[in-house]
Amino acid sequence: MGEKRFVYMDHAATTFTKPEVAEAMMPFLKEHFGNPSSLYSIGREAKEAVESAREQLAKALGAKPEEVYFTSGGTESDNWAVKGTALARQERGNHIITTPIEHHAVLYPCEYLETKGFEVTYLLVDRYGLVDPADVEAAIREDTTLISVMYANNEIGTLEPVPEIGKIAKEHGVPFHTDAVQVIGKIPLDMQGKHKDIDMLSLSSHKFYGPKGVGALYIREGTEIDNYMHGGGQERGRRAGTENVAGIVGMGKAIELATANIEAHNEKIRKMRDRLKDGVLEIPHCRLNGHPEKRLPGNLNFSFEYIEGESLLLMLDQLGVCCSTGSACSSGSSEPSHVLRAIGLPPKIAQGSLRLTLGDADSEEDVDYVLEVLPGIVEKLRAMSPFYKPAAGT
Amino acid sequence: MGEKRFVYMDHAATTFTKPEVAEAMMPFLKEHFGNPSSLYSIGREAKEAVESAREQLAKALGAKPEEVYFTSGGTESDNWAVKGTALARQERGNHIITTPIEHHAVLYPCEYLETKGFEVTYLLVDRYGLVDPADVEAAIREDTTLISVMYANNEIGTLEPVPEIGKIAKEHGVPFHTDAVQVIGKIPLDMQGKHKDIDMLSLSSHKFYGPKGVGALYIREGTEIDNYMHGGGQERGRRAGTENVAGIVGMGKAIELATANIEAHNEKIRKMRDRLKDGVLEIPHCRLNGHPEKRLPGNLNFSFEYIEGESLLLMLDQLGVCCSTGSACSSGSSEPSHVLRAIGLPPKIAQGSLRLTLGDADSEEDVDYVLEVLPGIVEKLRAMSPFYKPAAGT
Amino acid sequence: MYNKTVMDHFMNPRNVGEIEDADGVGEAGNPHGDFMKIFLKIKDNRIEDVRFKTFGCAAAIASSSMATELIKGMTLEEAWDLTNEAVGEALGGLPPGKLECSVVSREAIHMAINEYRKKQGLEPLEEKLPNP
Amino acid sequence: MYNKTVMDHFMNPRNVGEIEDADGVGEAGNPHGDFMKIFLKIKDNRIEDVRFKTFGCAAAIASSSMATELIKGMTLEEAWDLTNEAVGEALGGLPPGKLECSVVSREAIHMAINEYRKKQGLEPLEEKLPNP
Ligand SMILES: Cc1ncc(COP(=O)(O)O)c(C=O)c1O
Ligand SMILES: Cc1ncc(COP(=O)(O)O)c(C=O)c1O
Repeated sequence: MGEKRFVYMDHAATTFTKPEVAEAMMPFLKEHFGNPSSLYSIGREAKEAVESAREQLAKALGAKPEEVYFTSGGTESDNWAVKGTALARQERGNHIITTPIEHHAVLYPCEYLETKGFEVTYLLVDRYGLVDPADVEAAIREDTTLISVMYANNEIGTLEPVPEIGKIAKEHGVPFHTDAVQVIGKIPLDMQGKHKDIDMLSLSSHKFYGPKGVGALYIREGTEIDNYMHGGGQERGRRAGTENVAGIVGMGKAIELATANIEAHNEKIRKMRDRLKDGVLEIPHCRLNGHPEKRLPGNLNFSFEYIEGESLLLMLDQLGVCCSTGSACSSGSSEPSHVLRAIGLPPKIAQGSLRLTLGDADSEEDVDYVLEVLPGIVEKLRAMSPFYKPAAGT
Repeated sequence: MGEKRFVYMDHAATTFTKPEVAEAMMPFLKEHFGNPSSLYSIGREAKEAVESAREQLAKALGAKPEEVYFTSGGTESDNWAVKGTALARQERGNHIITTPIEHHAVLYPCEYLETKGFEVTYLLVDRYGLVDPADVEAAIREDTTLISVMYANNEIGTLEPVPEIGKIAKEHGVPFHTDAVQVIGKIPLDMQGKHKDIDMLSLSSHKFYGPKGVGALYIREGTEIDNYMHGGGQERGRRAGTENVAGIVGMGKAIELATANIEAHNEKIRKMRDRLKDGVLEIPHCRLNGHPEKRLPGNLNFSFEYIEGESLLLMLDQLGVCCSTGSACSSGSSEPSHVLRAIGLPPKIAQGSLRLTLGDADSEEDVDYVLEVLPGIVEKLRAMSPFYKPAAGT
Repeated sequence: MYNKTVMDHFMNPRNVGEIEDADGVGEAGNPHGDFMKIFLKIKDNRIEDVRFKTFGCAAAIASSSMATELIKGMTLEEAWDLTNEAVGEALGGLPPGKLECSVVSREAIHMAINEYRKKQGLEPLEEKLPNP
Repeated sequence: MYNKTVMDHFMNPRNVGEIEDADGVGEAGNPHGDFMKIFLKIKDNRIEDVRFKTFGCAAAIASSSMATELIKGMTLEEAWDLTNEAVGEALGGLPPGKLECSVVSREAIHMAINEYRKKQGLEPLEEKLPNP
């Protein structure tokens, strides 16, 4: 085994902040401290910085700047989209359609609404986590006021047929939200073109090399939605609260960088990812979760039979490899994740899951290193496992 | 007139970030980019940083760390407190008591709840903006589920009798929230002692020399409140969303610095403030708004007859002085502010209001400079005003 | 927010003051609180001189200044036809929502012109209805 | 999250393995998914040797390792009385919510002891009810 390295393969949990992004933020943590609502010079400067970040986001989304609203992250964007729409349209109905593999930032607002008298349909997904657009159509009722289906799953990386679902939603006049937190910089978005049927789209800066604690909700002009954060007149009266100026500026820079050259970037990541995948799959009793092709370029999610994910993760950590088991948010608990359960993995196998998500922190040497250390760790844990019976002759 | 200076007298709108604060944040914008929910090394580091910031806040508030929840700012804290409590206690009643001089981050959630069937009593305030605790008591009904009264008003600086109101709320078993956004570092807080009757307290980092876009809500153990941001398990399952680690660390450092030596600091600010006040009041047809004594140490709010606030502000800006008219959030509009209307200022006089809020950016020389330039600007604007008739002989 | 021309006309407004023996005087206010008073010196149906006083925000003051500059030398009919938009354009544009702050200038000019015409025994000019 | 001792017992667990001719064998699982199998070699009512296999999180593996270390050399009665808390303490503490991951060790030890006693024709020992 070679030298111990630091290998970061958890880009779906969070990403490092690119140096250009941190650089762009600095002035707004220091001398340019004005409140964008203030009329004097340093206030106007801050306001202009916020507005040019809005243009950067709009450009990256193929949207109008007036359709971009800054929030405190993906979670707020999802909460706003789901609860804001449901509550604004309460008089038309109280039925929401979503999937069982959404991030908790969509699922739990739905569950909360259920306690307040709303009804939620959770669509079935296939064993790859795919939603069938025909199921969406079949689930639409007279009183359906919102459809929310994520663009790409954060655990298994499966890409949903979002443009198709949007088309159906539009035909039935139901507002459509998609959680696109995982796809920025991986799928080119065009809200005026291919994605013209998406009414709301959530994103989060720290998933594309921007700072944590800032995100945005795209809201198409004319969408019926209640405000969620009530107060001052910021964001044209739609999202109150003094702007996280430095964070917003950082996110603007980050999205510009992340969307500059999506295809070439994906190609590079996918190449590393596929080599890693092939190498890992040589380990016996190991399977890939999620769709074989329709998946995010950097995502790998494996199940290793006979061992438990947290142990695997911690042993890898001891060797300098950062990765996760299930979604980052729930990795403190060894309950099998709701996503792995929804695709029908038996609990025992779901528990031995390992997510490796590649990104800009990774190199081919990192792939080599993981391929070097992972088989030994799996073997070591299996040797301790009461369930594992090595094949005869080994 | 001397050299043009840069004079910042708008500390109630926002404050500069102290160098030690920006310094403390840097590592978390750079190498320490882990997600606090992640189990591996750099995740645990981030988690520890968040937890030590929580301890810094708890110490500053005289609270337990478990009672401190991080949010995206004062606005979110206020929204959570007001809507979270009202919705959690809906079965007991739907009556809320507040004041007409709250920040919009409290007022607009109340108005939103009114559209959803809640009833809100807005207490009267006197001409200084003071709430009478007896009025609070008289307004409490069987179905009152929340009392929210701010600790200090952001426009006129008036300090409310919050401990007394808390006592009444406690006696009647009604949860009590206070918006303390303006008082951190100016009034020592002790949630186990003098402030033991406050159930929820909002604060915002950028008002005490921390970064923008991060704040906290203190929630006393046992307080009945719905979650507001639903999703991942962060903040012990009470406030979802990947933590703004750098922002939280900055806020921790900022509150530590801001509360280290409150009395001496207030003394220094108050001395500058009083000299400025006396000097400005020598300008004819000028009055001080807010309470003569019960006010924040750095706050001054004047009305200049015959002239309009935005013009005054912009002329001061041209000479390098940053200040505001009414609340920063509404200064784009020359509508008289809701606070100045609530204390009974006639619209014409309310329109000529100027808020100067002193803080750590200011020196005695800055006071000299404002006293040097302000009278001339007032005179210049009055000379253009069709309402102004100079006294005979001038 | 405001461009350089606006800031120049705000900081150094032209034609501020009163004319004791004005031929036409007008005033107008809008619900925002802006208020303008205008004084015209008229000779041969032309505006020979003009002064104003305005209470209001920077946009109101700058528009007053620019409007008075523009009408100086105009015939009364030309001055009557001056629109807010023309004043806004001459100022290089006003921020969204601030164009209405220039309404007072137009109204005050109209009132001053008609006050003058009345004194001359002429019919008052009539407000053109905006195009439907 | 985990302290050094826990990490040491997790990364280098003591007594991993099986004993072919064990005198007592026990196994236990908890709903979390942890599962432990334990093998005892017993002589003169004392645990002479012990081996285990565990499926589970780091806390479960470290507790298995520590529990087997602790019971080695104990009488069966002493081993029976070993509590999770004692294992947790010996590990220098487990994070909140993780103490329950050590429950399987206790249950597997109990089962192995009673399996041995049964083979010896002895009455099984009984679980003490927790103090009310
Ligand atoms: C798909 C998805 N949605 C929402 C979120 C929540 O975003 P944030 O952490 O910025 O609140 C995440 C990340 O944790 C995510 O992966
Ligand atoms: C009294 C008061 N409450 C709430 C807020 C809102 O805080 P934030 O700007 O952090 O959302 C402010 C500041 O604007 C304030 O002064």
